[in-house]
Amino acid sequence: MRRVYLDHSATTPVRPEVLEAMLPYLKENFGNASSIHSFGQDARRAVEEAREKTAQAIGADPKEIVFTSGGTESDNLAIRGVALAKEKKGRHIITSAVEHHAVLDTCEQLEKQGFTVTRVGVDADGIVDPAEVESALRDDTILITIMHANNEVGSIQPIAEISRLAREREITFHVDAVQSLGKIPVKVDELGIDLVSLSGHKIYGPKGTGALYIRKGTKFKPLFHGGGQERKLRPGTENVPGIVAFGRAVELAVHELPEEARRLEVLRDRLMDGLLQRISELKVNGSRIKRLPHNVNVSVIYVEGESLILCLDMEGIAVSSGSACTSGSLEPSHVLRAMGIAHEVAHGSLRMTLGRDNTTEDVDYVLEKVPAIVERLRSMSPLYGHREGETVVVQ
Amino acid sequence: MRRVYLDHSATTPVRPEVLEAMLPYLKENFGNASSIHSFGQDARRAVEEAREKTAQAIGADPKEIVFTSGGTESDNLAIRGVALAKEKKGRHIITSAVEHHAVLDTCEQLEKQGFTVTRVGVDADGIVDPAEVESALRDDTILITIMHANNEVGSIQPIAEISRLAREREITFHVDAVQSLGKIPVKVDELGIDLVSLSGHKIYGPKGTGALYIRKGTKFKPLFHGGGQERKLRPGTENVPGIVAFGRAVELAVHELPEEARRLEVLRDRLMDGLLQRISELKVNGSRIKRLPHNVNVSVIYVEGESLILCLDMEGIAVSSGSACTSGSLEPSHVLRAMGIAHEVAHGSLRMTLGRDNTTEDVDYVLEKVPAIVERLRSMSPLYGHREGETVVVQ
Amino acid sequence: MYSDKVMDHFRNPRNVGEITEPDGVGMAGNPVCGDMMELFINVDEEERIEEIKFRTFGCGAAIAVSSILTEMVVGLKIEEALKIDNKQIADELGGLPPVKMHCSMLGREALEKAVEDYRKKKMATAGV
Amino acid sequence: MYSDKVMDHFRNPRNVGEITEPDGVGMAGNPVCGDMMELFINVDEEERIEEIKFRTFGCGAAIAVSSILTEMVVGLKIEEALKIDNKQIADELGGLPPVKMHCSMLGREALEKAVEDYRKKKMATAGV
Ligand SMILES: Cc1ncc(COP(=O)(O)O)c(C=O)c1O
Ligand SMILES: Cc1ncc(COP(=O)(O)O)c(C=O)c1O
Repeated sequence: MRRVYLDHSATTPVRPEVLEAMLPYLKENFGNASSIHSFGQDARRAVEEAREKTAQAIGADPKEIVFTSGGTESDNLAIRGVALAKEKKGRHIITSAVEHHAVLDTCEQLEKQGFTVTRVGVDADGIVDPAEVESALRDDTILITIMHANNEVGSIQPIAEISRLAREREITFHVDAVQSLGKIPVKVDELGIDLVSLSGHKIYGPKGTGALYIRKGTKFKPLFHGGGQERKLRPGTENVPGIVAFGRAVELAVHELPEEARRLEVLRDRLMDGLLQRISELKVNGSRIKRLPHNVNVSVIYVEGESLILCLDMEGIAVSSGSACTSGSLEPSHVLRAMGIAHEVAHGSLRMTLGRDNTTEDVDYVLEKVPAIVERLRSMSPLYGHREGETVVVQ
Repeated sequence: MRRVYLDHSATTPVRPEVLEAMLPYLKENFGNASSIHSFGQDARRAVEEAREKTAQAIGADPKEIVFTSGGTESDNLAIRGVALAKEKKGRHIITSAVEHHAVLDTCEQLEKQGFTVTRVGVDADGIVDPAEVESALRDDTILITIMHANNEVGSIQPIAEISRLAREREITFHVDAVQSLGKIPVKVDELGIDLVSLSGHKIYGPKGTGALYIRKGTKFKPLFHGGGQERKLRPGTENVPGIVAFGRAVELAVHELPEEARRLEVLRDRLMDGLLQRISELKVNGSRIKRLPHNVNVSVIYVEGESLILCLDMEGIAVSSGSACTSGSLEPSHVLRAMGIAHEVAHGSLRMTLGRDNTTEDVDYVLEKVPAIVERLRSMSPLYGHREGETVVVQ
Repeated sequence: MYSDKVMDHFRNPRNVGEITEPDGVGMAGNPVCGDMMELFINVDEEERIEEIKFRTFGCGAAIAVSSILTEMVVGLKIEEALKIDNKQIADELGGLPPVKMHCSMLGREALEKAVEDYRKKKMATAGV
Repeated sequence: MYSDKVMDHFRNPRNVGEITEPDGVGMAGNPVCGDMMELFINVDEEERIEEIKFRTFGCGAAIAVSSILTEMVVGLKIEEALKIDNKQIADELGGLPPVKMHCSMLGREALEKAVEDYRKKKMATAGV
């Protein structure tokens, strides 16, 4: 059976060049980067090279890069790190309603510790209005944390505009760029941001790797304590193979971005338009313009997302959904809800995120398979009109 | 040139079986363990299998295992997790003076937040006296955190005895078993402990992997917030290849322990005795009996550790030292100092930690090379008696 | 995630569809919550469930629960059928993930509603 | 960690040893702190450093600093030699890791002490 992986926003395989770069550090070059002997010094050099590559990819200085165990840690480290360092100045944080849970839940935790959090909403396309951020500003606002691009609907936020608001008031600005890295340019000075979360496994690097950019001069407190690694900002024996792999993955992703983004956009539009042509009562979620080049998100009315995923999986097609049933909760995706999408429509959402290995043939295979699956599930659905004039209106 | 790696307490290479186990999860089985499709379900199965292996190796239930990014995170997670969950009951913590910095610095951080920390001392062999722990107990003691075996001098602590004290008073007992795992048995019920920190890269698993055992019923708060992974105790996309590798590494380490420990002990004693025979004014650091099977730690009087490391490195021999100069601080190892070893002797300490790949030939090669190096450095040292009757006494 | 049995019933659900003039129809759940089931029954003189059909909007578990329920109750007397509880349904499926246990309730509830509907209709007929 | 130049001087330290009857001896650092240097100098009539030897207990940087210092000052007049500061020593070695900069002070201090000792001895001799 053909297998078509369309869940690159969930995770990606490690690409061969990255695997090749990391393997020696799992095997013969296995030293601890803090050791003085040559095994250690080889490891140290590799770590610092990866730091340079990472810095260069986002237009930063190597000293501003801290390696972490992934996007979740980077988000936690960034938000708690700034909040706890600046709490004497103020305890107000601004974020958005469509952040990843690593950001939302960290903010919620800070709320329990006495911080105040304002969550600005988004429009129907999932995009934050900078004016809303502006009106949320307070004298005691110390931190704004808004994602660069959304993981579910791929909407791209107006970071540079929000940054201007933060700059004028010396508010620290953190951006979760886990989904945007390698898809659209992430340059810290152009965006005007102070902290950036990055994750390896979304860009063909290994899981359990990531980084946090911290602009020089940013007030900051670490989350871990221990050996002095990462200039005490993130102690723990350096994951040398992971760091090397991460550095290589970032380098490749950013280097190939212009060409690959264009290629993905073509596939994305072929997929999205193809679905719209073939399936009635299909709703596109998110902006068609301010959108990541690899993200397709649609709601299949009258059908529930998890059963769609399972049916597609039987045909070798891997996708995801913002349906509540994929997470075991009763509430569907907070992102779709924040966009004002009705529960019953959100339950039928289908996210397809394209990647390096996907081809036009893959897209056409999906377009061939999806309609019959939708038809079958709809025929089983009590919501879909089986007797004339009886369609239950769910929108 | 022959290369003899004798720094296995710093880190180890990934062994072939472990690499083989993890590779598929970097390549074709790359799914996100939280995804519903078969890529995801394959990953989920692999993670749960690794959890079972880990649990079995330490006599725990799989539900009691949380995967982390390494020993440092496990220590931070354990200590902060318990302290913050139990702070209403009390704010007193007992630890020892010879813990790893991941424990010491986390305790210090808690001190800054209003906790009180008692650091019990050790005897000349580096061993904690349970009676001292007992007298440190207070009504508001909520946590005891003592390492199973020391990373520098290999001394093994009387965990089971300390556990009895903790049990009687319902005090949570955390044990850092990063160095003991795979070297001596680590069984949670036999030791009577509530939390155990483990790290992958000390047992031929990859860096950036580890686990925390949390006994069922232990009051606990997480360090990260985000997606619900690891039952919310440690969110973040699971490092599937890392977890698989960790599980396999633990399984192998514990399975091979009895035989390998015996083999290492023989090498260790050959190395230690051989050094004592060949080098005058050499001091063994740590107990010769309650000692990890792979640890040799000696002080070469009149010589500084870092230069010893560099000279040995030129002969292909990788070792470490508790000298201040290896860490860039002025104070030598807090462990050696806590054992009452004079600064000038601590500066000359040399740690050699044996591993799977070391052979009798390796030991003999080291025994052949070390004396001349020591002689050369001593001849350069102003502390060593060059003119008759002028030896500076440093002990 | 799901047992083989769940996947089998999800892949090949038994008794999908509707009965044109059923003795009873029951509806449980609602689209806002993400699952909804419609159950049709025909009952013979001895109050034995002769024929049963369902339509379900919902996740894999919801569909599998619907399917197995129809198999479990067909041929049973109504009273016996109503004795089947959520746990039995889940067990019959080889277990359900904890977060999906609520789906097993859906089937039970739809069956109760269908029986209720049947009794109401019968009373109405009897009344004629 | 260390530059090639540091490693070269560590591997092959120049002017190791002692001068049996030196014009001046200086000692800096102490074993408790982990580094200690003993410097011997012979000075000619023009106060030029004719011969210089050292013994050092310490890390790689301490030994390399000792070695390069002897090379830097040999042939210099005492006054010129004393003008060399820590930074110049570190630079001459192709840089030192930040945590090791203190080692470069060690050399300076030992040299000062040796010159002091030489002057004291000279005064004593002159006094005779
Ligand atoms: C926007 C965003 N932020 C953070 C994360 C968390 O990153 P990681 O999976 O590396 O923990 C993810 C992915 O899960 C994400 O999509
Ligand atoms: C006793 C002990 N605890 C904790 C750690 C930290 O573990 P990791 O290196 O995995 O962060 C180490 C090793 O560095 C150790 O030896």
